[in-house]
Amino acid sequence: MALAGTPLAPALRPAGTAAEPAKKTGFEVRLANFTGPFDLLLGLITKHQLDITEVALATVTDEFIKYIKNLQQLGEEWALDEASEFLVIAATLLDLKAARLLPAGEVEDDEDIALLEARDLLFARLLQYKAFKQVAGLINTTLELEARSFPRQVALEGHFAALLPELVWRHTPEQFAALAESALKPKEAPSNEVGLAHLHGSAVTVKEQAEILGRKLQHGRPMSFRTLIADAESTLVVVVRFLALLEMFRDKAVGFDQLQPLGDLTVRWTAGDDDWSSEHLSEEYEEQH
Amino acid sequence: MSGSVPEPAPDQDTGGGLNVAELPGGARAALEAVLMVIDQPATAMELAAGLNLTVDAVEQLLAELQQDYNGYTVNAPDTDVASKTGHGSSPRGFELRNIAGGWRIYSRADFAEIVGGFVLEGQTARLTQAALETLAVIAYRQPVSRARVSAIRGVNVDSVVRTLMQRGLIEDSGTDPESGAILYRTTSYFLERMGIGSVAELPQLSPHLPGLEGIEEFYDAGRM
Amino acid sequence: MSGSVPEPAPDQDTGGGLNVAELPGGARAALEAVLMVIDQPATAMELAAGLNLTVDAVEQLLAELQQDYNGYTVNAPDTDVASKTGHGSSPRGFELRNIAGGWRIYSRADFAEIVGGFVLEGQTARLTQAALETLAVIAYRQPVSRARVSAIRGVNVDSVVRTLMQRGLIEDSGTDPESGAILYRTTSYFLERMGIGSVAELPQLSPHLPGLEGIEEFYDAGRM
Repeated sequence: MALAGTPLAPALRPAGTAAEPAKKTGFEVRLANFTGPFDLLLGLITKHQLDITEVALATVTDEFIKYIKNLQQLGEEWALDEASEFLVIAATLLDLKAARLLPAGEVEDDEDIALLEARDLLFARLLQYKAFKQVAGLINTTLELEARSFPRQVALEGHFAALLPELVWRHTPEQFAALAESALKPKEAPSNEVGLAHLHGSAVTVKEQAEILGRKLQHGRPMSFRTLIADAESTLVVVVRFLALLEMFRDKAVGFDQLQPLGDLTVRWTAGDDDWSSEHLSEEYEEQH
Repeated sequence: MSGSVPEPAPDQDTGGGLNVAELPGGARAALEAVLMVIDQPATAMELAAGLNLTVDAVEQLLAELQQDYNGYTVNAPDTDVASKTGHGSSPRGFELRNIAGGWRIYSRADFAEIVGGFVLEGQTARLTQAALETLAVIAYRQPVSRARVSAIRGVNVDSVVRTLMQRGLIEDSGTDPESGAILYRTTSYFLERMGIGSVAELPQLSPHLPGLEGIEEFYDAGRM
Repeated sequence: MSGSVPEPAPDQDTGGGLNVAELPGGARAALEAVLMVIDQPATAMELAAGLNLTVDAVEQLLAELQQDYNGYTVNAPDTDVASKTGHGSSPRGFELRNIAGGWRIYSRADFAEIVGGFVLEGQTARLTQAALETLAVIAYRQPVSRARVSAIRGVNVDSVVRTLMQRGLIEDSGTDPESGAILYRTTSYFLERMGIGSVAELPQLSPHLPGLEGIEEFYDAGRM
């Protein structure tokens, strides 16, 4: 399943350069082409020359976090957008993982899952995204080509216009004004209708979930991710806990073990007994929410 | 403009038995005359009603005009390509095209640069990559809600959808009975801009989705 | 389509080395292409400038086209008045007319009856809701470009604006100095139908409705 030919240019990396500046270049290159998280994911997969099934979650998500941070340095607006899109990616990756981690029966859509492995789901989404990207290119070409012929749409010749039946007009100035009122009233902003409740409404924060995870892990044995999210009341909580774990990993508070790709993810506590608190968690991420 | 194209009326009595064949230039010129005043594509049926001719006859005439404008000599068997070479029939500066389900006169694409200078008003700004991709998703998944387009593209598409609406490329098509979300579809203006008769003529999506059979079905089964 | 955002074609001046004679059909077809799509009559001088030809050459071509459309055979081996009749000289359904110094293609007068019937068929004496709302926006925000009205209404208003123009309810009022877009205002016929003496007599709207300032921002933000 080659994902070659993704639209993202590979990082421009002169041989022998230190990794840090090279990476920056890569992200800047991507920024110019960036249109969505799937775009980025495709890019990362290309960069690692990996089959998607082999991509270790930790590696990819780690790169996402780095990517977000870079964006934050570039400008707040981008960073805000990207941060919320990050949730989409995290959810997609989680889909992949969850289907493997959770025994059949606990999954909502177990029939579907049985039919199609989670990796196929992610594949499907990526391929679909890629297909639409390609088709968009075709549409663009067609539109540009077609824009070269101009339709004849001239005003009706005067003598024909004169034949038109006299207009029936029943509006009083007041009725007309009412019409103008409603036409001029700002339309319900479309974004209102989508609703951001899933992002802001139920105030699930990384910090809060990190604390819960900390309590579960701090003095006990390693636990599987499955166990850690067993009491999660919604997908959002699962996603945020996943994000919290990544943050905690960056803080060197936890470590991950995954014996095989797509295998069980075991989380163990690596910080000292008492010298960790969720307060340390990267502030910039919290500020986004 | 809805106004200028008549509904096909079988009992249409244009000119009360007026015989177009008797006018100078005959039925063909009469058809041309009508094509000069329409400001949106007209179907063969509408034209036939207006001209008091059969649809078959109109279709025949349309095909003849189309060839004529392209530089073919009508009724010359198998003239291959219009050209200045042999038959003294170079293409006209305009062409007759059948798109978005109807017939209409267009300036020939060869002259785009020149014509563009005269009809700036009709020119459109380019679509951004984001707008194009969103348009593509809507075109292939219509009717579709914004949330679903967002899910496919992985980004919020609200402002892009608004712009596509303003450009007349997409429109509301009611609400989803289950979710209550507004559904969107492409417009006939979109078809016109694409130079096609219906969305069925869009390039197949499947060749661009290599490898996984049944993705569509699975996807449509409603994961997102 | 938002007319105010033309994408200037590269080499728009057409003086940039573009040689119309090299295009298929040559200068004559190029002239035809322009004549077929312009809405306002154009003078020979305007046409010459756009085509990068001398006024004399354009006038010569105009005369040829006029004869050609009228069914005369033009003095060339290149005659493309194709027709079934063999001698290639029946008149076309359209004609090229010079009115007050400007040239435009019209439907041929012989077919006025047929064309008139076609135009009238399906015409309603009533404005659609979309047309009414667009008219209301123009009345209260005039002079205003189509792009702005589009932005306010959230849909493409091109064809509705054409209908309103055709109905004599609105008219051109020059171009926006910044964008170059055509601005529209209501006509005195509109006032007549409303039974008022001037637009100042239209009932006041609530003060909190957005004026054009806010709309502009919205429009610019949504522009692709």
